[in-house]
Amino acid sequence: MSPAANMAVFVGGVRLANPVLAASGTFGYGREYSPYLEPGAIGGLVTKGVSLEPRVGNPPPRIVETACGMLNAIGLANVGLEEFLAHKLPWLSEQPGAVVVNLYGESVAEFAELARRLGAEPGVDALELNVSCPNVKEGGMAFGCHPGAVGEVTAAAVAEAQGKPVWVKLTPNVTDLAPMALAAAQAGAQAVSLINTLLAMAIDPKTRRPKLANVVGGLSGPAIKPVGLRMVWQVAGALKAEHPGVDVVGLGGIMSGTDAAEYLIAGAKAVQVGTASFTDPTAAGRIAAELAAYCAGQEVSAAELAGSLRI
Amino acid sequence: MSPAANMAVFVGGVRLANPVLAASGTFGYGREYSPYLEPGAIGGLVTKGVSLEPRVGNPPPRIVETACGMLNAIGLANVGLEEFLAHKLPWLSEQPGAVVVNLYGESVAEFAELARRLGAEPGVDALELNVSCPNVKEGGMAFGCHPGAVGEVTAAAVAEAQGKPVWVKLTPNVTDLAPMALAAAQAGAQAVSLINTLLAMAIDPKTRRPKLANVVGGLSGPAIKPVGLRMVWQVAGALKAEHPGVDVVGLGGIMSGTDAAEYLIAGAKAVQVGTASFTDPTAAGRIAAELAAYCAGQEVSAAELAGSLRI
Amino acid sequence: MSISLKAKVMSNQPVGPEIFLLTLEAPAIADAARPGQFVMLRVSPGPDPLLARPFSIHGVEGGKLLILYQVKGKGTKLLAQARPGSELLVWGPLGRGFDLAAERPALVAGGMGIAPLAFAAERLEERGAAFDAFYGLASKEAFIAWDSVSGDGAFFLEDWGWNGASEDGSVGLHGLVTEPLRTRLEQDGERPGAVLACGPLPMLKAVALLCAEFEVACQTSLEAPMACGVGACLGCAIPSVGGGYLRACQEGPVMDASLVDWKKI
Amino acid sequence: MSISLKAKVMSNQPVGPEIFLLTLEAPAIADAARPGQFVMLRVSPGPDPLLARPFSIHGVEGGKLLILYQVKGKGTKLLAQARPGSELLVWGPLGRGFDLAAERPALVAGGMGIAPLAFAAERLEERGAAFDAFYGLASKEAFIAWDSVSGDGAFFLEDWGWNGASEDGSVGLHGLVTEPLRTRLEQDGERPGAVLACGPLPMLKAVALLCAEFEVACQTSLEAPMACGVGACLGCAIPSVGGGYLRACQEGPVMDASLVDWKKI
Ligand SMILES: Cc1cc2nc3c(=O)[nH]c(=O)nc-3n(C[C@H](O)[C@H](O)[C@H](O)COP(=O)(O)OP(=O)(O)OC[C@H]3O[C@@H](n4cnc5c(N)ncnc54)[C@H](O)[C@@H]3O)c2cc1C
Ligand SMILES: Cc1cc2nc3c(=O)[nH]c(=O)nc-3n(C[C@H](O)[C@H](O)[C@H](O)COP(=O)(O)OP(=O)(O)OC[C@H]3O[C@@H](n4cnc5c(N)ncnc54)[C@H](O)[C@@H]3O)c2cc1C
Ligand SMILES: Cc1cc2nc3c(=O)[nH]c(=O)nc-3n(C[C@H](O)[C@H](O)[C@H](O)COP(=O)(O)O)c2cc1C
Ligand SMILES: Cc1cc2nc3c(=O)[nH]c(=O)nc-3n(C[C@H](O)[C@H](O)[C@H](O)COP(=O)(O)O)c2cc1C
Ligand code: FES
Ligand code: FES
Repeated sequence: MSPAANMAVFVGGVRLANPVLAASGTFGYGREYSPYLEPGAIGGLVTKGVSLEPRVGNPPPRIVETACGMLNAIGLANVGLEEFLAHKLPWLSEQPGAVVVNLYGESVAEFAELARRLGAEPGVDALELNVSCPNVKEGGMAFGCHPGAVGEVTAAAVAEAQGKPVWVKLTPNVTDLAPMALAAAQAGAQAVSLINTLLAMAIDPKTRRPKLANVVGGLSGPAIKPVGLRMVWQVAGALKAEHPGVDVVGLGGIMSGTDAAEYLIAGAKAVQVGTASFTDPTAAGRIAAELAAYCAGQEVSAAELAGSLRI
Repeated sequence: MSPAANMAVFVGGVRLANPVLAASGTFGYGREYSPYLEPGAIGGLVTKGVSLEPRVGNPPPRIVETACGMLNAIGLANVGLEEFLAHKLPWLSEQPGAVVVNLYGESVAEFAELARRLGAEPGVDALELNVSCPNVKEGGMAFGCHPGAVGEVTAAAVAEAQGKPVWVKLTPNVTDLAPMALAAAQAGAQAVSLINTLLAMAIDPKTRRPKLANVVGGLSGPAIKPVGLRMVWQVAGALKAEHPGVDVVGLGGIMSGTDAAEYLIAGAKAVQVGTASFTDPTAAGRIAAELAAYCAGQEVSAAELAGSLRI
Repeated sequence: MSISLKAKVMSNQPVGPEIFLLTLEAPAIADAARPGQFVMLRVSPGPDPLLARPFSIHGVEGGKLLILYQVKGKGTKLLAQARPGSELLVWGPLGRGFDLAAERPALVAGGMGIAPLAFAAERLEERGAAFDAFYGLASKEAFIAWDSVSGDGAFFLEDWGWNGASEDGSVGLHGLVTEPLRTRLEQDGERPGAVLACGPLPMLKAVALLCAEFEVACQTSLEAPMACGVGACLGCAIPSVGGGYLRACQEGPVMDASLVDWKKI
Repeated sequence: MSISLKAKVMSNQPVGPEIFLLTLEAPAIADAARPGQFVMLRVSPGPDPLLARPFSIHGVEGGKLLILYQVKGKGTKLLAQARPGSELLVWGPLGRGFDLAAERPALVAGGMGIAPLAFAAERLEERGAAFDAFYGLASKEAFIAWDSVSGDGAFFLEDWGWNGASEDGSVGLHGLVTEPLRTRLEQDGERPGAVLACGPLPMLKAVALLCAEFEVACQTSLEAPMACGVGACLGCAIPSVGGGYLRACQEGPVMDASLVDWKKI
């Protein structure tokens, strides 16, 4: 057996014991999965998107399975900021591993307010701005499709975050992601996370109705991995040229340690595991272990693996 | 058993015995699949993209399998216009079913020239402009990402096509497809075909190299069906409002008759079967038969099924 | 405490038309299981079908977990092919089960709703608690286990006294299962302390209405499409009376009928 | 004429380390098959893995089609689980096979390259044609069929005279299969009319070089990732000497070595 690889990474202003995070919206507030993971198995987690007020979300059906994937239209249901601070963050803060809070506002002011409140919390390691949710009418993806809007939201959050690192979660539903990433970087983001889900749809041929009450939803899972990899590669290249200090956090369809390795090779500094957790509640921990084994076999550290694609 | 449904459709200026076409690039010039389909089993076919000069295409590897999908980076290899006219079209013209010629130029002038030459051929029922190929440097997708360029190419082809219907094949790799479809319609296209492949990538974790020589390629197959359905639904809605005479031809991941039905329900007037033919050379014919059985069971004609989504 | 493990298939037998009984070696889950709880089961290790399927715990035998399932779509079709000796990923026990503390509860099962309620009956039986049990089916043919049932439909799965009702009268009473339940509720003096129900949505609605009418507490086991099963994805939303939603996998699957907004479901 | 059908699996037996012999009932394909041609085989009906896999035709027996395959990745792993009685979608015969008309050809197989060449040997044998046969392996362990082979490696799969060579010397000559081939080519007067080769790319390159040196016609069977197998997708590009590409499934898989740009492959 090869000697253990150094898996620690410094990404988007945060030190992680290993580059595997659980993705927003797929890991609850962490506690839901605590029976299934050894403490410290993963580098950290990104919370379900938190908004100022609680949100009940979309009517059901909210999820549907597709070929090698699933659609969701949860509608950013969440407990709201106060409940998050009172009952979710305290437990999270006691866990090993980084806590990245995904947050969602309907306006620049709401993003700024969330950043101000969450930036003040010692238990929070970084903020991830969700400017890319395809399942809500206001805000969400609208912000993520224009470099100007991405820059504005990011700048407002960075200004209020009291030095806490700000990451920006980008939508893949655009012609060219690089300008969004560059706008976020320009405005002070320390990392961009990509990809969020692909806007998609499913129809029941028996009833001729949409399978989701929201009609459209977001596609995630192994089906989208090739798209995520391509975008990470493109964005990592663009950032390297213009903002070399700004990192890419890669996600989309990661199911195994080699999937995670591919994202790192493409240029991500860390990865997030989303839908995989639904298919196996131990997935995030297993993937971190598999990635460590892969790195040991390749005799590289996680940091060396990042961006090591040979063309 | 329910009585047979009327499967004939009039789509994009072409009468089809049934709404199932074979998709460009996945059915060669038709003859490759003739051992596997009864004559007249499908409504017609769309040829591999034809360019003025022959093209050898990209170096191998050109294809790679992904979760419920595949990537291709063929690079629009084709025999070129002269060879097509001399040796491919004559056989095709003798077959039952419509012949739609997919064509690809590196400039507006090339598209126009191709439209002029092919428009003059009695054996050609319609032209499909490929403004969406992700695997070539010049032209291709570049044209498909800007409504102005889509309109310009379309107008030039329509002007030269001598009344032959012009369809425009759109790329899904854009923030919003509706403006492209509207631009095509405005410029005289009689149908838009969507979707082409999603720009994507695969990496070999063992070698840390891209799996495709071209680095990036196009994702097709069941993995992308939810994205295709969403786009067809959105574009059909936009066209209905502004250009009700212009049709949508839907494709992306159709593997079965019910998949085809879902595209029709979403708003397509006809469908194309692509990657499915690789997984079963009889797929296009089988899908047409399954769709007919579905329509009979639902007691609707194919034309009535189109756009019948109930929300 | 819920756990996740690769469970060995001990047996996977047809017990009715498109109905199978699956026995898994999963001691840690079996030991913790309570009636009404469920497990998430991956029917195949590959990426398609992607998601695990939720199944009620039908019973436990030693360290073995019993699952009674009906073939519905591609997941259960694949599951029906699982061979003894193979392994399936399973996690649980999950969710809130039935509260078995009520005085002389009435168990009302419709179709596959028998799966968790047979387990509830077993536990009640074990502790010597009195209860009534009602089991509604479309037809005798719908459940092969009825073949071993006495003429009046009094026996099922061991010896608990299930009162049967079938829509075509082929077994037990002729009619819906809510009819013997109504008769039972109308009996004076000895109202059930609670009604525990699992079955198709129309049946659950009817049972909830009936219980409201007779002011009897009603626990309903609800289904929703699920992705995670552990409360994280928020996919399994059940409309609640206060507005908003409850998670079938966390606040349920067994929910007090008075919490559910039956009109929106 | 190629056809597509659902073929019943007659047997699917291990015959070596991770090597299986699959027998399919596919009379229409078997009747038309020529050595060097291949079939496309779907290893599972679902969408993942999506694409069919190409396999050389290893032989035909009555209406049965023999395929000799090695487990490589997920497709062949699944294939190894196919049970007799199940059905697999298969189409063929496809592509250009070997030209067996040459005077006393030399057959050169490396590893799994034996699959089509054993079929070629059978056909040559049937028509009473003289030929030489060379079979290179990494080691005796690489192919269990060698267990039934005489000490000098002279027998393989029935009674054709294969001259073996192994990289570790555990069977036949010690060395690469190109060494006995060179010896054969150096023999004066009785040059092979053609060399027919199938095996790993480095072997094919060496064989092509050797044939060029001795000015002997060389037919090589090439591999490329394939999607359609019928000439439509243009995925299986093999660089050709004139620039441009040949389709492995259509202009190949057996190609005259002089047409292939070996430097670009
Ligand atoms: C808490 C809970 C406990 C359950 N317990 C059992 C049990 O003990 N025995 C049993 O046979 N079944 C049970 N089910 C239902 C079971 O999960 C579904 O039948 C199964 O997921 C169908 O999978 P499939 O792949 O075969 O069908 P799919 O191909 O996924 O779908 C086939 C059909 O079933 C419907 N369906 C799919 N999933 C669900 C679901 N979760 N709820 C309702 N309808 C669904 C689909 O809409 C579709 O019409 C339970 C469901 C839940 C939520
Ligand atoms: C014309 C032709 C005839 C063939 N005949 C035989 C045969 O008789 N017996 C046999 O065992 N194999 C044969 N092969 C190779 C066989 O097709 C592959 O081994 C098989 O497709 C691997 O599938 P998999 O899903 O197990 O592997 P995958 O998971 O798809 O891949 C596993 C590994 O095999 C490599 N690989 C995959 N497909 C091919 C391919 N087409 N060519 C080369 N490498 C590949 C991949 O790059 C990867 O490294 C033939 C290939 C061709 C093109
Ligand atoms: C059920 C569900 C809920 C999600 N909720 C959020 C969210 O609140 N905020 C966010 O930024 N992304 C959210 N996502 C997107 C995921 O974090 C991730 O970007 C996406 O699913 C792709 O990764 P995957 O293929 O690994 O799942 C959600 C995804 C799913 C499936
Ligand atoms: C190998 C291959 C080659 C293709 N070549 C072309 C082409 O020349 N012109 C074109 O418009 N589309 C081409 N396409 C795109 C398909 O026509 C289709 O739009 C896409 O594959 C999505 O449909 P599917 O999922 O059914 O395959 C090609 C697709 C594949 C897989
Ligand atoms: S199934 Fe995920 S929250 Fe209930
Ligand atoms: S495999 Fe499709 S052209 Fe050869």
